[in-house]
Amino acid sequence: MDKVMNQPVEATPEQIRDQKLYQSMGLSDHEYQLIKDDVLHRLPNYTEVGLFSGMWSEHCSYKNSKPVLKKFYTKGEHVVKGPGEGAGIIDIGDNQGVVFKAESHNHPSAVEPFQGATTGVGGILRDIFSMGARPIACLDSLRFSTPKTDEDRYFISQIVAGISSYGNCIGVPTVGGDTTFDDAYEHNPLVNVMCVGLMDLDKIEVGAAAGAGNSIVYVGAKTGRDGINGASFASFQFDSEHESQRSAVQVGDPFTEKLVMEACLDVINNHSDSLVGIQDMGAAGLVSSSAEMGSKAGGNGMVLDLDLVPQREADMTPFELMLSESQERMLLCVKAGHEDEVLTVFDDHGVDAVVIGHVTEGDHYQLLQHGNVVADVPVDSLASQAPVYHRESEVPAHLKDSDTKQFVPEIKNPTATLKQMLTQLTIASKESIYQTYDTQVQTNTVVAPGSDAAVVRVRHYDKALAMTTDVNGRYLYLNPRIGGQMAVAEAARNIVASGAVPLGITDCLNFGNPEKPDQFYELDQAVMGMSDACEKFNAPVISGNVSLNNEYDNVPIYPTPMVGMVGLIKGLKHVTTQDFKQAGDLVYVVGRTGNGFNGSQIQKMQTGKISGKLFDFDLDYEAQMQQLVIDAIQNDLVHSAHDISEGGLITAVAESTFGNQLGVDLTSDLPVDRFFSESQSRFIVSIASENQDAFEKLMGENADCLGKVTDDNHLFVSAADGYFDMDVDDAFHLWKGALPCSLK
Amino acid sequence: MALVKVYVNYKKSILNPEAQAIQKALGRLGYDNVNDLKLGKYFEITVADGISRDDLNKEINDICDKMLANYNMENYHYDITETEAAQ
Amino acid sequence: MALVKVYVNYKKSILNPEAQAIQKALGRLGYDNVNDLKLGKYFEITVADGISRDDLNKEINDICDKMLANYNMENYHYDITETEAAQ
Amino acid sequence: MKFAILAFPGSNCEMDLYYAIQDIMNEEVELVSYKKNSLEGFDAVLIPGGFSYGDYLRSGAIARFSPIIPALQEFAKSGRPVLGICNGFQILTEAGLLPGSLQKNVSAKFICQTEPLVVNNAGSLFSSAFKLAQIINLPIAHGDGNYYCDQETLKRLIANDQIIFKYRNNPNGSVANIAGITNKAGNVLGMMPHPERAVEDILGSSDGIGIFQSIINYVKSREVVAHG
Ligand SMILES: Nc1ncnc2c1ncn2[C@@H]1O[C@H](COP(=O)(O)OP(=O)(O)O)[C@@H](O)[C@H]1O
Ligand SMILES: [Mg+2]
Repeated sequence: MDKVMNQPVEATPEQIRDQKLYQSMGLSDHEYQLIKDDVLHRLPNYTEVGLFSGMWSEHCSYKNSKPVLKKFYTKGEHVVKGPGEGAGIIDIGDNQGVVFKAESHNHPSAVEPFQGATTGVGGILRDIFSMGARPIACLDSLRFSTPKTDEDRYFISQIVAGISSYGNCIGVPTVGGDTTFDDAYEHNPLVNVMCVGLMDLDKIEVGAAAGAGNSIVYVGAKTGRDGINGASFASFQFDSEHESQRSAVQVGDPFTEKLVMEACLDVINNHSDSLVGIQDMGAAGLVSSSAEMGSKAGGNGMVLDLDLVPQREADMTPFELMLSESQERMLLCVKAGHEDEVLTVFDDHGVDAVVIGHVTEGDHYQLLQHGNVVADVPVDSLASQAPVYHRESEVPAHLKDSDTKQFVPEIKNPTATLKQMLTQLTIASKESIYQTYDTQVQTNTVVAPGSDAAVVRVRHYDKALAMTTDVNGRYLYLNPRIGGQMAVAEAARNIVASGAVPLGITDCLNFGNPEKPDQFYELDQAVMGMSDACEKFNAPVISGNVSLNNEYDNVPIYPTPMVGMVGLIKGLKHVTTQDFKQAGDLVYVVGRTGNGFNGSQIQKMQTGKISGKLFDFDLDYEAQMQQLVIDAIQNDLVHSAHDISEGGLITAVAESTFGNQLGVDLTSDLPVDRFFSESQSRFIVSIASENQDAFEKLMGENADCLGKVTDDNHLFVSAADGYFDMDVDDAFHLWKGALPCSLK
Repeated sequence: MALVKVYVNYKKSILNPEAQAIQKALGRLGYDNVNDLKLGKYFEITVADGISRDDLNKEINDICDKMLANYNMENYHYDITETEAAQ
Repeated sequence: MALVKVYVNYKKSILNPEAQAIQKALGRLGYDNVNDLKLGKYFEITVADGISRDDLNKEINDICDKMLANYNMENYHYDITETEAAQ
Repeated sequence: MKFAILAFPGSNCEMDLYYAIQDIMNEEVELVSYKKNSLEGFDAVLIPGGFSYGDYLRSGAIARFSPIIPALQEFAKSGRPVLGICNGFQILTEAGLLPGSLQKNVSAKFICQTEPLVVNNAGSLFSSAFKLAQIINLPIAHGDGNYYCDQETLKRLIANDQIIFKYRNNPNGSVANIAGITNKAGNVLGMMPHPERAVEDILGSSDGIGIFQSIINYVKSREVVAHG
């Protein structure tokens, strides 16, 4: 073989400076100067520029979002670990912690849907088990444009297939998520995945590499040339011209990950005395995991011998080795003298593990290859000393003169409008998606997808965790602050409807370009709104992820901060679902129905767009309604509870009839159009008739009795100026068939 | 009739976990002279007559680009044989 | 070195849903002169030197019978090419 | 009595089975690594679901070369009960312990949902707790659950009453709606549905208990004969 041919020629430090080659790696002139003049006091070589480009990308450094993230409400008496680690931890009693985090894989998925989705799932799982927690559930939050072409349909099916293939194979149930369709996501689909894990609180691990002489151990798959520069790439925006940036994709290998996961949990649980720290290799691969571990420990340096890194391909350069995003890899810091003990565990599990370096005195982060020092930078310069930008903020043009009048739906035939509503893809059943997910493996899934929040019991204890993902980007588009509050409120409503009390949230902040003041405004306001609500519901932010530059040809997506919330149900008997349970039960609406039409599904359905000033929202009132519902559930008064969200009250009623194929006979003095209002803070609740007095006493003025559940499989709802009248079975089939039909 | 045999393989830099697992298993079974194993897809496409060779080439390339191979991760090549009837 | 190309295909009587789905999709895209499409697996196995052709044949048949193909539903065939070095 | 649960690299339902046997059936149970080569001391062997070796190549194709397989074959030959669930079924067919094979579902998609099954033979050691033609609800979760065998084999399966469970609404395209079959001797059952996921009402069904109970009854009745 001709060896010379494979030897890439790297630019010299001078060429990098003179031709500004750092720009193509995503570093700005200012950042390059900072590295040259303030950090190294010399010209960085090619490898070093690569290290900084990876570490100073938005994905790794949060340089644009850090000042915003500081505004999050992160306190709370049960928070064991907040943002900063791989994932956050909340104490749920009995020496147990729930660990959760979400991750976006928008850009990789846009390039290669199947593999983008699989590697997203793989990455978030590693975040969870590297904390010492066993993953017990995944959720996926998807945003697509309405499918129009075969390509669109193929794209969606590949995303779903990717999520299912990874989660199913590794044996973690995918128990929930949310899927909505809007053309705002036409060129920037969102693929966010969340993972929830469970751990013993005395087994917490951290991603730190301390103690000179301790070994750095590389675990898992070999390093190849896949996904190189992915971290800086993930933070680039797409436009038609940048198409060529779409470089090598990574392939997920769930089988290897399963072995790596079991081996790591074995080391953490049974050999913790030998382990100093552990971290997954995610964005910016080896450099990010090692530099972060080094920097976090503080006071030490690190030397890595790249010749020892397991390599899948010949002649890889230091740049490639350090920035490769090959999947299914972990980095450990192991106490000197304990290496063999740990390596044996990995060997038993059939996982490759090798010592590739060690912690040093001083603060040099050094890389060796073929006996030469190929990079030498201060440890902290890569991780904790990345620049931070305070971006400018300006109210977006579309918010400056928005119409304060609420949209008025036009409804001639209420039943027909309801049926049309049920077939809107955002409203329609997502069964055809979640049916391809293993929702039950681990045999703890008490409420599978199809109700408000999923519920996973904690085996051997009388308690369960409820989990959900939510956000309505349309609301945020019309008002990022209030919309941010609503995102958290809706998640909490789903948690409460399932019988749980909110514990905390994780998030994926999917936004546009932070360097544009109007798009930065959306990010900043949304975070403040979310934070208001988190504080109100006592649900601190414990982890999260930022995906910026979701913009195509200068048009950003709707601001879409996905909220992943977890709640605790003390006592399995309180697990509640949205389905009506038996004929004769009384049906109530909890909460006031107002004029909530701007940004609603009916506005979109009838006008093709959303516009105007977002309808009003009162966070205190929301908290009060949620408390009432949780009180009613805990007093054993409730048979079913369903939050009212997109599509309004009538949609929620229809959905509640579907699960057990029951009917309703209801009467209300609201006019027909109000049945589609998306006013927040509302639930549909059904109760046994003998509990009427107790329930009404508890609720006071806040719940209206609408009528009864019936067993005739018919929905009849009489409004002030008309009525809804339909066969539940027919409606059910319309609702269930809409999505598979549009994806065929 | 033409019989088109299309071979689709992963690009060099892309990990093929499946091939890797098979090769490892062969090694465990004692087939240690297997130095390398690649796994790809193999299509046999039978195409009706009445299309020129140039058009056929164009069509096959088209089908491969659009559907049979994923240009992000895969390469393909193909051969065409004329046949009497469908195989 | 020898390069062995192994082709594994479903037996005629076996319906392959994946191949069917692809063929249907091609039809929808207007490629209606595609009469038939089969989808199989394609292995490229590089084998070290120092083994006679007879032994190699035996070994490859062995590997295929045991592992690469499932005799219930699949057929295989292969060709061997001598190569200078690994491809 | 004592159950063995075989665990292969990539198995992912072994703990679910473990809890079902230990916590619900209250019987002794032990995980046995694929690296072992003996099944001595066990009365019944369970092969769990999951994705052994990632289901790469074909489901079950690589696992069947594990060191434990000869011991499993020996165990099966001795007439003691072997139950393969989902991936376990696939491994049993690949290992030649059961006829036929499991192909991709006709939809070409993974399907996870609860399916009604018809008990087609209530006389087997795995189904004696049920009545003939009884409908039971068990979850399925598989991508390759489409059972295939040729006509000859099917005739033999029918003639020997080896088809234990059939789907009522065939979700995956299986020949003759087959959800579970035994070997000719009747002591090796492979089934795609997951009985271990249906052992508590809170999980949606407890119909799976009948299968484990049948095995336990069988083993215990033989113990009585042996010792009595
Ligand atoms: N991508 C998905 N993956 C898994 N479950 C999903 C997905 N999309 C929707 N679901 C499930 O479908 C049900 C309805 O979802 P959604 O309409 O978003 O509910 P809601 O409006 O109450 O938040 C929920 O149980 C949800 O978990
Ligand atoms: Mg809901």
